[in-house]
Amino acid sequence: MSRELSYAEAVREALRQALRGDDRVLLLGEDIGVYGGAFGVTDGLLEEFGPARVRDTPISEAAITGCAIGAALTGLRPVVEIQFMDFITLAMEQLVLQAAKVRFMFGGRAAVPMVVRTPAGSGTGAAAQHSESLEAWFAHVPGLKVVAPTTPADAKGLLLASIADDNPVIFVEHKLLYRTRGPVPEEPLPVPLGRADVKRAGTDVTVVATGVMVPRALQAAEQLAAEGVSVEVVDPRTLRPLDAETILASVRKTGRVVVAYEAVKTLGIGAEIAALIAESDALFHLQAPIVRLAGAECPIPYNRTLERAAVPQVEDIADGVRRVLAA
Amino acid sequence: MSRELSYAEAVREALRQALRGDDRVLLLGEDIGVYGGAFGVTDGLLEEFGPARVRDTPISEAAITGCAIGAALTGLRPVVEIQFMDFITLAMEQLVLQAAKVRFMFGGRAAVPMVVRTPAGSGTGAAAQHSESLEAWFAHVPGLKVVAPTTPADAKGLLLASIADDNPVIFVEHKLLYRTRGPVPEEPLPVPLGRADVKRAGTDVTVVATGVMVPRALQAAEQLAAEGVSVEVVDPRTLRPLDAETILASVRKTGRVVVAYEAVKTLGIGAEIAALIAESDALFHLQAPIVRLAGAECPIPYNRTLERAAVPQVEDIADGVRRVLAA
Amino acid sequence: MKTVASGAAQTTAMLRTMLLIRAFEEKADELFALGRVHGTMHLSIGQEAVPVGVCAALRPDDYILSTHRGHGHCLAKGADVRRMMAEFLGKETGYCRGRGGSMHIADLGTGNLGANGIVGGGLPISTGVGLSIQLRQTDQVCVAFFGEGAAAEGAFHEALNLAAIWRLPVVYVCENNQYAMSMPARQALPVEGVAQRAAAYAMPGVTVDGMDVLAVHAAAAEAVARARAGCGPSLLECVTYRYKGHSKSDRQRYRSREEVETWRRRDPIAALRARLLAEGALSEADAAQLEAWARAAVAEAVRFAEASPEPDPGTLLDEVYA
Amino acid sequence: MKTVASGAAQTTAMLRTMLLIRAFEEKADELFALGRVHGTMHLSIGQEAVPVGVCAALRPDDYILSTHRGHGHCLAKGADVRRMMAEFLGKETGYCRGRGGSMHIADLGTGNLGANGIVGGGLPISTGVGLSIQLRQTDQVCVAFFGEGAAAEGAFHEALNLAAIWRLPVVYVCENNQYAMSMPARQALPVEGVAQRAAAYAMPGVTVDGMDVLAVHAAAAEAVARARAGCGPSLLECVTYRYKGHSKSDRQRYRSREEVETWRRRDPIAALRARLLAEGALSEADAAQLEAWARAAVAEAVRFAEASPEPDPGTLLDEVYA
Ligand SMILES: Cc1ncc(C[n+]2csc(CCOP(=O)(O)OP(=O)(O)O)c2C)c(N)n1
Ligand SMILES: Cc1ncc(C[n+]2csc(CCOP(=O)(O)OP(=O)(O)O)c2C)c(N)n1
Ligand SMILES: [Mg+2]
Ligand SMILES: [Mg+2]
Repeated sequence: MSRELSYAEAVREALRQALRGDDRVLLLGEDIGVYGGAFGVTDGLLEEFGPARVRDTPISEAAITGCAIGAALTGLRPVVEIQFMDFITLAMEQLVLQAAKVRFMFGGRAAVPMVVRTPAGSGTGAAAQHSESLEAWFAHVPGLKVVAPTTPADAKGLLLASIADDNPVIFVEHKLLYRTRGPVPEEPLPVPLGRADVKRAGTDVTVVATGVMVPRALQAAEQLAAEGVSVEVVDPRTLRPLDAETILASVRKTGRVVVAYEAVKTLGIGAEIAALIAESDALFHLQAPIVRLAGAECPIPYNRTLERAAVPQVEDIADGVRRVLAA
Repeated sequence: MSRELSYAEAVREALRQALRGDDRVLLLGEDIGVYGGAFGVTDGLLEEFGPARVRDTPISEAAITGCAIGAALTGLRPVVEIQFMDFITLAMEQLVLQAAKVRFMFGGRAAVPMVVRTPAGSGTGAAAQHSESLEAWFAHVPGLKVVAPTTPADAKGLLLASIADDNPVIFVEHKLLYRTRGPVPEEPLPVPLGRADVKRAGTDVTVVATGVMVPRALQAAEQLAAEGVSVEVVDPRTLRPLDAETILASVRKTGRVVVAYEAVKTLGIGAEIAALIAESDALFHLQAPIVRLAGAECPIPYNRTLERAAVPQVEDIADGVRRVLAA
Repeated sequence: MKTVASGAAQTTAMLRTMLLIRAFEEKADELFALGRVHGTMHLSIGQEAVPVGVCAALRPDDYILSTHRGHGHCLAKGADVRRMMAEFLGKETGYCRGRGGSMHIADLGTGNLGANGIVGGGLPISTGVGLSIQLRQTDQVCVAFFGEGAAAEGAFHEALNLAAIWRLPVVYVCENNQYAMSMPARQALPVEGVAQRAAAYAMPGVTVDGMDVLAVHAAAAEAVARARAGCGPSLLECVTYRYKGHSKSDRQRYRSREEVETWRRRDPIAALRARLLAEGALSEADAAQLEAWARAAVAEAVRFAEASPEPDPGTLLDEVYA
Repeated sequence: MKTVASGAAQTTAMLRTMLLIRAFEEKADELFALGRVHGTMHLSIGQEAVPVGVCAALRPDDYILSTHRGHGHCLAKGADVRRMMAEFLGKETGYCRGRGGSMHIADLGTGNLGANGIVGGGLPISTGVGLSIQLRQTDQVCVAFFGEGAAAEGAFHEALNLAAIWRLPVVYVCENNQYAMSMPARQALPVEGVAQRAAAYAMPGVTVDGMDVLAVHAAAAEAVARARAGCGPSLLECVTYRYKGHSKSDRQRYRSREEVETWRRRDPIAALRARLLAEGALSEADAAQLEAWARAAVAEAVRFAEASPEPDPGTLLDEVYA
């Protein structure tokens, strides 16, 4: 049974079902209790599950993360909320040197089943320290998984899968998607990690898009359809491990690729996607150089016009597709 | 006038000349004083410049970095040593959200002239928390520059240029290179940032290599020369900004590319290099898919055999070149 | 607490600055409600005595590091309200050319090294400023403002520890407004107040009524004098309260209306006004004039800002590198 | 300090474990000198009383988090010396299948959640273990070992603060061996000792002679009992000394030979041995037998490790994900 939920509601439903279904699950984060989280995602969970399992923490990102590691190592399945992805910079040591490596360093004799949820992205006028898109850093780290849902259904299903996963998962939510709505199954059905989703099938150009670029790419595809261009939109959904096969299959079919992501272009996730194509046989199917559309090489500015100019918009994606077709 | 120095001595000479030449320069770091630094790089500097300018700090990577930012904002030119690159994970917030962004956020009205020197890489049996190669993270961050010298001469000249630069620079030294020797000019001559260096000219294959992969690529090139293969070895030297032109020119010439780096393959610096090629006209010069040789998708293991297996060796590079030639 | 060395003129100047901050933030609130601001902001209404009392103890060449709730610090250190408003509205004439906004206003000219979007983010930097002062052998002082919520961050600990062992001229001023977003201080702190932590750094820790600008000023003056004399850092905790929500999206479910009302009755501006009237240092007319001046200055700032150009998107990449 | 509740048998067991640790590390040192180890290591020779005294106060199902200088913690918590040595030599039969080495030995079976290459890195994790114990409502206890150098890290502050406000069953044990690599504690700490910081977290802070295993044990037993009873965390500082360099490359220019000699004269093993002899709890022959046993156990561990296979490079990626 499916009904319409917002992306934020879908995340909340996944958390609620996980908390109901498994005593080992607990939430940790700043202002996730009575405040309901900076973006309202955990609203109501304190009331249902109490302050022990929906635990408001002081402002200590490193220690909160460490708490999750310690809890995960000793039988629990913690879910941390880092209020803005920017603040995850304070927890890099715990996430990357501890959570990601413990299992390997201990010869496979430990597991760290934890999830770090965090809202990313610009577009809210919050400027350079509240608009980060840092997923590429984590996708560079063996031992971590990185998930970035773009629809309410994926948000719910991928979060359930992340909580059920025995590895540390960075779960990147996008602020601008929280209010978008879509059908979501009522049941707690996980969406498997590591599988891309073709969000729109097409034949002329492949647009591989992540995060908020997925709805933008879909809008651009709609516009381009009117121009007679058939765009395939591929949403990797999981950024580590990347589902290279789905991407490469699409590229082999269309021979033209646009990669759209919000993070800074240099070494953002699209760099890896372009590299995967360039080192595969799909290279020989390319009829034009790959076009990467991504964040400008600057911090996110405050002013609304500058902020818009700093990341790809629908029209930029449409132009990118036209460009890759013209080449 | 030039004489042979080790890479460590070349770094030290740059520090000494900078300290002598500019009162605003100071060094901060753990055990950089009487101990001379974990790798001996700052040996003797305390004696010459005293404890105020060669300042031993407690174990506080975030605050040391913050100290450098505060000092840089108010007229000094601090050089921080982070004892192992792994520990820079503790300073990400200060480096990425503060140092890199302050200038932009303040509308260009401030500058943060500071350098963070840090030894990277595996090969010493120091295992997963003392062997990181995290340069790609920083190359993803606008506002930072990232430099990774591979010869004693470059180490000295690039460090002088980094200290003279008005931006925050992450200066990545490689542990295995510290004892390598080469000619170094006596004078304090900067090597400009942002320019790649063709370390060996060739016509059949381009190997773009960074860090310790540069000497390994040169060794492989030597072996391959005996087989009649002419390898061009390009060392970007600065990873942000990347000198795309020098790389692309080489690719246009050879039509075959191997990218060799030590960091984890996914989203390591070679991802960006491959992407740059794939989005340029050089794509049409490619006669074979790009080959990326890089760190395995795992933390660095302790055992020596495993450790060797986790990163490309000379023979892997030679094989990679043969592979790209055979394709 | 009496008017100490301050003198009536200085005290009146403090009232003036507090009124200006209040007027600025009430206008900011209004503009926000009108949908004329894209972004977020954090109002310090109710807390004005802290920045004003502290900055009155500073010289123009002294430094401050501010927080996300930084409008008061900025004005108290001497910023031009017009360029602040322009920044708030994202204009090219703003302090940061519209790149920074409310959370990043900096005015290097008056020694304000910037607001900060990261809780505790300015603390290590302030220690570095102290180090720089010590190395440059000037007798400047640096003040680092932070909220009590920031005292849970590792940065707090590292920064104070380094300042202590190196005896740096930094005054750490905690604005304990009882809450970090929704987290009550009594729940986040195992000790009574942040000043209790000063002993861990062997530095003086003083708690002062943050609703009393003169008390704040006296305590700050002492800490600043210590720092200037080379006697090292201090921790000054000012107990205060924010009247408004944490930011615009706050439903304030973590506190009661009564609690807010109780604190409002101790309003720092009303208290100082009443006192100056009682001491005869100010007439009702003087007071009304100051209030009008503040409102007019802010109205003029809005006009200035609104008449100012937007930044040109073509300049987006201009300020990334020096 | 008398032999308290410990009883002669337990005290003799402590001596035995201290001898085993000493023998293990002396052998490690020797193997290193022979070039048979690829990597680095940190010896705790001189500090054995701390892990042994503390772990004697723990139950098998209690947890510890260890440090880079962790051989002692591991053996004191009950690890098998053969699998430790195998790990030290990078063998497949080692605790971490040769992936971890000296700096990452963990033995989940005895509750040792691992050594740590990051100074202070285990502290936030230990707080999480405490949280887990509290939520699972067992009466386990977690001990987090750390060096005095780690007390400068933000992680120290955040971890202790959370444990304090949540009253978690964690005992933070500081091994103050006077130096962090080359940095003297007196230069890195503005206060006399790390225990002085306990007050900032409203937890008991106790300083004890870390060369006296019985004193360590008594203090640890009290802190552990508190934690087990639900009375929250404690900070226990054990004043000790490392005889050897920080790691293999240390020229020890930061301290004098005389200083080392002075401390060596207070050797914790010699002291306990002498005491047991004096009390008549042990004869010279018993003592010699214990020493021989320790050396033999280590020799057997080396044989075991050397006979063990190397890890297969084909399995490199096997343990990255669960
Ligand atoms: C590192 C970090 N964590 C979390 C936040 C989100 N946040 C912004 S202000 C705030 C509360 C800060 O409380 P306090 O330090 O007491 O300052 P106040 O807001 O009360 O002035 C939080 C949690 C942030 N900006 N930075
Ligand atoms: C975060 C971090 N910074 C620096 C180091 C390098 N390092 C390893 S041990 C050490 C000294 C630690 O001193 P202390 O905590 O007192 O422990 P001890 O070595 O004396 O046992 C340093 C600086 C590290 N491993 N991790
Ligand atoms: Mg507060
Ligand atoms: Mg120590």
